[in-house]
Amino acid sequence: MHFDWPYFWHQLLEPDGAFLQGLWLTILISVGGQVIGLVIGLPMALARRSASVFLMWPARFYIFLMRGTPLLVQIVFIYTGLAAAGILRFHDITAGPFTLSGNVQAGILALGLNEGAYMAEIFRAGIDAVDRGQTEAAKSLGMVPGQILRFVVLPQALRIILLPIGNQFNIMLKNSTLVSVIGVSEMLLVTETINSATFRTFELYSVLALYFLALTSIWGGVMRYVEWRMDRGAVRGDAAVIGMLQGEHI
Amino acid sequence: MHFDWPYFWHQLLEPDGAFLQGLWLTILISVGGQVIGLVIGLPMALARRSASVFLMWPARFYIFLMRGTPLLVQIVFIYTGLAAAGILRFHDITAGPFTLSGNVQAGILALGLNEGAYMAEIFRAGIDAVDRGQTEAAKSLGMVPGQILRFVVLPQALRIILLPIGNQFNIMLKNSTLVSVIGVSEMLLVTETINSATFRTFELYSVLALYFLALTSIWGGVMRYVEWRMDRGAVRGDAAVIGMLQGEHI
Amino acid sequence: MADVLVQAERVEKFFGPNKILDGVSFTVTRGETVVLIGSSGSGKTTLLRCINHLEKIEAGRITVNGFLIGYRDRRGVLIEDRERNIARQRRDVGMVFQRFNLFANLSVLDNIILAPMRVRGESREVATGRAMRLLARVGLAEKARSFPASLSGGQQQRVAIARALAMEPAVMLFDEPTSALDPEMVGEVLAVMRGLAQDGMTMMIVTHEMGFARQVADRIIVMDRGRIVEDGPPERLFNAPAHAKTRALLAARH
Amino acid sequence: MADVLVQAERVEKFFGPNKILDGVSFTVTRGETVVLIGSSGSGKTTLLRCINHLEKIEAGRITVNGFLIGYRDRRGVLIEDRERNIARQRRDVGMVFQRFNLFANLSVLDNIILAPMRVRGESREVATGRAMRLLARVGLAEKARSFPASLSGGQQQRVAIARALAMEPAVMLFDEPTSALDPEMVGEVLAVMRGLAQDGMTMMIVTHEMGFARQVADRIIVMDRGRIVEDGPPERLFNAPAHAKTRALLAARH
Amino acid sequence: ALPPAMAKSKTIRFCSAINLPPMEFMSPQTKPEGVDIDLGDALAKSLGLKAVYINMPFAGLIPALLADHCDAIISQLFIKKSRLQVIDEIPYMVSHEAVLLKPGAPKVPDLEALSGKKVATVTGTTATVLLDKANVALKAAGKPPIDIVAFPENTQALQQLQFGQVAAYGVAYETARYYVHKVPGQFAMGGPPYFKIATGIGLRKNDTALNQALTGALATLMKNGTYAAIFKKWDLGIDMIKPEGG
Ligand SMILES: Nc1ncnc2c1ncn2[C@@H]1O[C@H](COP(=O)(O)OP(=O)(O)OP(=O)(O)O)[C@@H](O)[C@H]1O
Ligand SMILES: Nc1ncnc2c1ncn2[C@@H]1O[C@H](COP(=O)(O)OP(=O)(O)OP(=O)(O)O)[C@@H](O)[C@H]1O
Ligand SMILES: [Mg+2]
Ligand SMILES: [Mg+2]
Repeated sequence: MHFDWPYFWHQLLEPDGAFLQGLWLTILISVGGQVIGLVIGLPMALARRSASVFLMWPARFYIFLMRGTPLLVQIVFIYTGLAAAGILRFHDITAGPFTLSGNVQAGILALGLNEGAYMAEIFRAGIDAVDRGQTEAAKSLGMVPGQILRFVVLPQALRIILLPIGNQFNIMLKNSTLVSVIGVSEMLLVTETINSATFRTFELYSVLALYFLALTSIWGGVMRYVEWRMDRGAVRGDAAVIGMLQGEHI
Repeated sequence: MHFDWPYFWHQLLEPDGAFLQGLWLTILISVGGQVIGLVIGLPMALARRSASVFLMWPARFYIFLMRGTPLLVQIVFIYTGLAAAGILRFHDITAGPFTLSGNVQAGILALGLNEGAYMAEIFRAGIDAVDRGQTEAAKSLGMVPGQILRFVVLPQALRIILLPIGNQFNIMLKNSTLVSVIGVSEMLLVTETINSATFRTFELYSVLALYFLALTSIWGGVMRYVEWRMDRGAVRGDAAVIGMLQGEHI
Repeated sequence: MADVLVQAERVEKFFGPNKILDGVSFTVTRGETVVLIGSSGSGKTTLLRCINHLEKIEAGRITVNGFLIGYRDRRGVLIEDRERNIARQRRDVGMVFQRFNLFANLSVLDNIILAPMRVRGESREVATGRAMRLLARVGLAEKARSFPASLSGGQQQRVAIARALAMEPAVMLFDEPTSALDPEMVGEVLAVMRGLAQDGMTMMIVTHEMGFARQVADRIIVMDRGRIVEDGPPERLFNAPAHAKTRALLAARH
Repeated sequence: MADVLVQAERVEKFFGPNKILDGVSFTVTRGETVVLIGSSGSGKTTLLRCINHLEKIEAGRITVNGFLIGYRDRRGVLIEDRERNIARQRRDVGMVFQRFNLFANLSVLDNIILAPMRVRGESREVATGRAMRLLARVGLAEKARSFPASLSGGQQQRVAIARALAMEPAVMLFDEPTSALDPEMVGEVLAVMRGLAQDGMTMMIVTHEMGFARQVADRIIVMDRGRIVEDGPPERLFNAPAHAKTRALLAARH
Repeated sequence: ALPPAMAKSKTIRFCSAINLPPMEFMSPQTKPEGVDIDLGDALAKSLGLKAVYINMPFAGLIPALLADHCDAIISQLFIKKSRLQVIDEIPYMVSHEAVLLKPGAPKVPDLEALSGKKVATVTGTTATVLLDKANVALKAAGKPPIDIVAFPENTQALQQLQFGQVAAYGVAYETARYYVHKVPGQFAMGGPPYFKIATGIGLRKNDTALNQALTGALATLMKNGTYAAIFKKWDLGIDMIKPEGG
């Protein structure tokens, strides 16, 4: 085997601008998808838990659909299938100097819609895990369901689901490579492009793997720090931590 | 929007031979990957729990690597990267009338190696979840570690991890679409091929999604049945169920 | 009848096929302290929970302050009211739970001011002022900034009482408020409740503390298998119990 | 000395910085029944676990049947033995745990025959024959095909005793065999143990059942904070305890 | 007259599988380049537009065009009956097919000579169709079929040949020739180019305004020499076509 060490080090330590743009796009897509997932996940979880069949069944169906089909299929379906049927077309969005091209939008949307189903299940589990006594105490004080959710249940559920959400984001980082199939130049597609000119496949993919290891490890470190803060908070009833997680003061 | 219903029904109910071959390949690859994952997962879990650093650290590194990088990257790396470096090339294997082509081998191997890391963590959690008292009782009877594992700990761990493994297989079914990038004609690639001739994208991907929903739902049903049997077994100490799960009589 | 605060008429409650409350009727007058006793599973908790509609009832009616709880009367047929209306009715009924149920995500002070601010629309200043007075009353003024997890059981239960009082309810319901406490903390909670009784708060208390019951109760209601089997002043029940169940309960717990 | 079965010499055991066993020495002669008592945390469980090397020891030595347990003597230095050898040594020592620890995946019969078949290489017929005799002896012959989860605690513990006996150990260790049992099941397990004592089985028993201890013990060993503070026949300890700890223990538990 | 949306945005969006040198490929800086790119730029320029290129797998091109993700396809898209049923194509060159082999492998006079071999292609390309057709003939002759492995993109397919994981690669002649020269000693032509076919710019049917604009612009480029200059630059004179009627 011939391993081109100089080339490997060069790519690793002084990557092309294109590769760095790919890295940036990987992060953008992952964060975007995660945000959409979070935004969809909460109402979907509430709908899924709702007593109304008009909310519960659609939510259930959505979750079933997203979890029952491959993400890769969803990505192609959303970008090409929906457009082919004339349902949804993605056009570039330009805001000042910044352009979000159609396929990037579709990629983020597909990752987000998929993530939404997993988030819904996580939110649901988190809400269910909050002691029923908390809801009953709030009810007995005359609070209405929306208030109970906002001030009592969600802040506590959030604490419970913070780590599962963190793990999902780790998966999201890796799944973001799938949007390469619709031509989004994230790290994988950039690597493939460079490879098609240089054919240093082994070296290039090693570098790509290392960048992903770095991303997922950094995120893992963030998670461990949050976990550690939460453990301390749980023991000491740490106001700052709980405030941080709660995100909002009453 | 124009939806070609006759074409949709035709594809759904009387799919081409090529599509059925794709379905068959999807199942073959998923099962193959899962089997390799199981075969790798158990020793890896034992190595990860081992007191010997020569076993523990390599296992830990393997799990870190596989869980820290995208599956899509792993697939290309194994099929193309390893071949480019001259480390491993995949040639067709023929056994009688049956041929397993190189890229199918690579796909199964990549899915299996990836799955192995997840399986290792599941096995590890399962083994850790078996009450320590069981091991101590076995030790006090003079059993050696291998016997304790085989006759006492593993049968109980298996019960615990059966559902997590089932869920992993569901993920595996969906992940199998990723091997389309190395030219394995599973359902997704067959669909893309048909699409490139007929351009009925929406209809074709709808059919593909339905086939995957069917696969994952059938598997979900199997899981629920096993869960139900196990619940019954746990309550009644059902010899048949435990025997079934144990797989082997002492 | 002007001073009838809580009234239950032939209330029936089922869980599945099981009749848990079986034609329960009673009244509580303003300022009265009523203690509920009965063996485990007799329906005491369920009865309290029906009074602020944490449980639905299948027949009969419950009124607080003259208002029907949980239902609207549509030409003689009771239909369940909307969440928003039920929430309004609940403001009049304070409830203290066996397991405290303080909001784990909020400080002691925030626990107390949450409902006054959000439900009654009070300003933070007004709500905090009352909360601090109530905390002083239950002897926990210095714990305003603490979180529930850092308090003892007895302290938590006293905060829970203050939280309920902050809504200025017409009646307070207590469901075994001391039975989840270590013995050394029972006294501090009972002392707070004794103070409330002296101040003329209307209260319904489920408890196994017979000494306390005898001391503070204006009336004791005895339940057995979902029915009220005896209802009278403590002196009579302790000295001349009419029902075998009463005798058994007072003998065992005393 | 030919009939010394278990011998501990100046055994020391640490968990982290804490000395849990502090120079423990004793001997158990063949056929003797020795009861260990001591307050919670005094090291009784730890001592039993050291005897079949479920715990390492940091100093001293333990022999069973004359064989050093868990270690090999290399020119005066003890180094830990290989798993395989330790496993062989453990065959001589039967152990009964507080929480039974029956193999949850195996039927009662399979629980009993597993080790004889796999460790001693007996045929299924031979192992089953002995297992059925032992089950009859503990009064559970008809439960051979049941699974542990379907048995009461007392039944599980009797199966656990049969399982240990099936390896025909030289000595049986019991760590509070009845303290996880409902009171009505304690008797059936003690009866089995009493039978064993009468048949001349060598036993070391940690228990809080003082009546039983007095009845079956040839000797009682009293532990306090990792040390043996008294060691003698029950008559003397019950009637004239030399150590304050013994007095306290026997008074409290009796 | 340009379609109004295009006149407004001043850009024309081309869908392209930018992974088929020398027709279209990414520079290491991931800038598109190649014959089609030069031509696309020139066409856009003569229409007063800016060209942007949307990269995607070859099989996704026509679906993407139909989905209005782009205005036109410029990606060495052969003009074939099946395609003309769903899109229009403006011919601008001819292409040929080729079989790429490892050096030293026996030449292949026709596709049927690949009987029993494993051959890589790119999904949705004409090579796949031709190989399928050859398989029909082989079946009729009772010979073992060609084992076709379709990859989503060119590099994947090419590298499998390079590593010997396939025996041949069915690809456009232009691309084959590029690699034979670009990576000396790694690849060899299986024979002379076969299957000459007109190649066009793909357009949505009934997009007449754009069709006319591009047809006009192409004629201009042919007249003023730009067209010839581009093909000369990439050394593909054999692929040039004559202006209509000229
Ligand atoms: N959510 C429920 N679903 C079904 N049955 C219930 C439920 N809650 C209570 N019950 C049943 O209703 C009966 C009365 O219960 P309740 O809790 O009111 O008794 P209690 O008098 O408060 O007893 P305790 O002194 O044990 O608290 C019991 O038989 C109980 O099992
Ligand atoms: N695995 C362990 N790690 C650290 N400390 C331990 C461990 N096991 C026991 N200890 C400590 O060793 C001491 C002796 O424990 P041991 O269980 O032997 O006491 P015991 O006499 O059996 O008490 P009990 O009557 O409660 O069973 C205790 O202080 C205990 O906390
Ligand atoms: Mg109750
Ligand atoms: Mg102990």
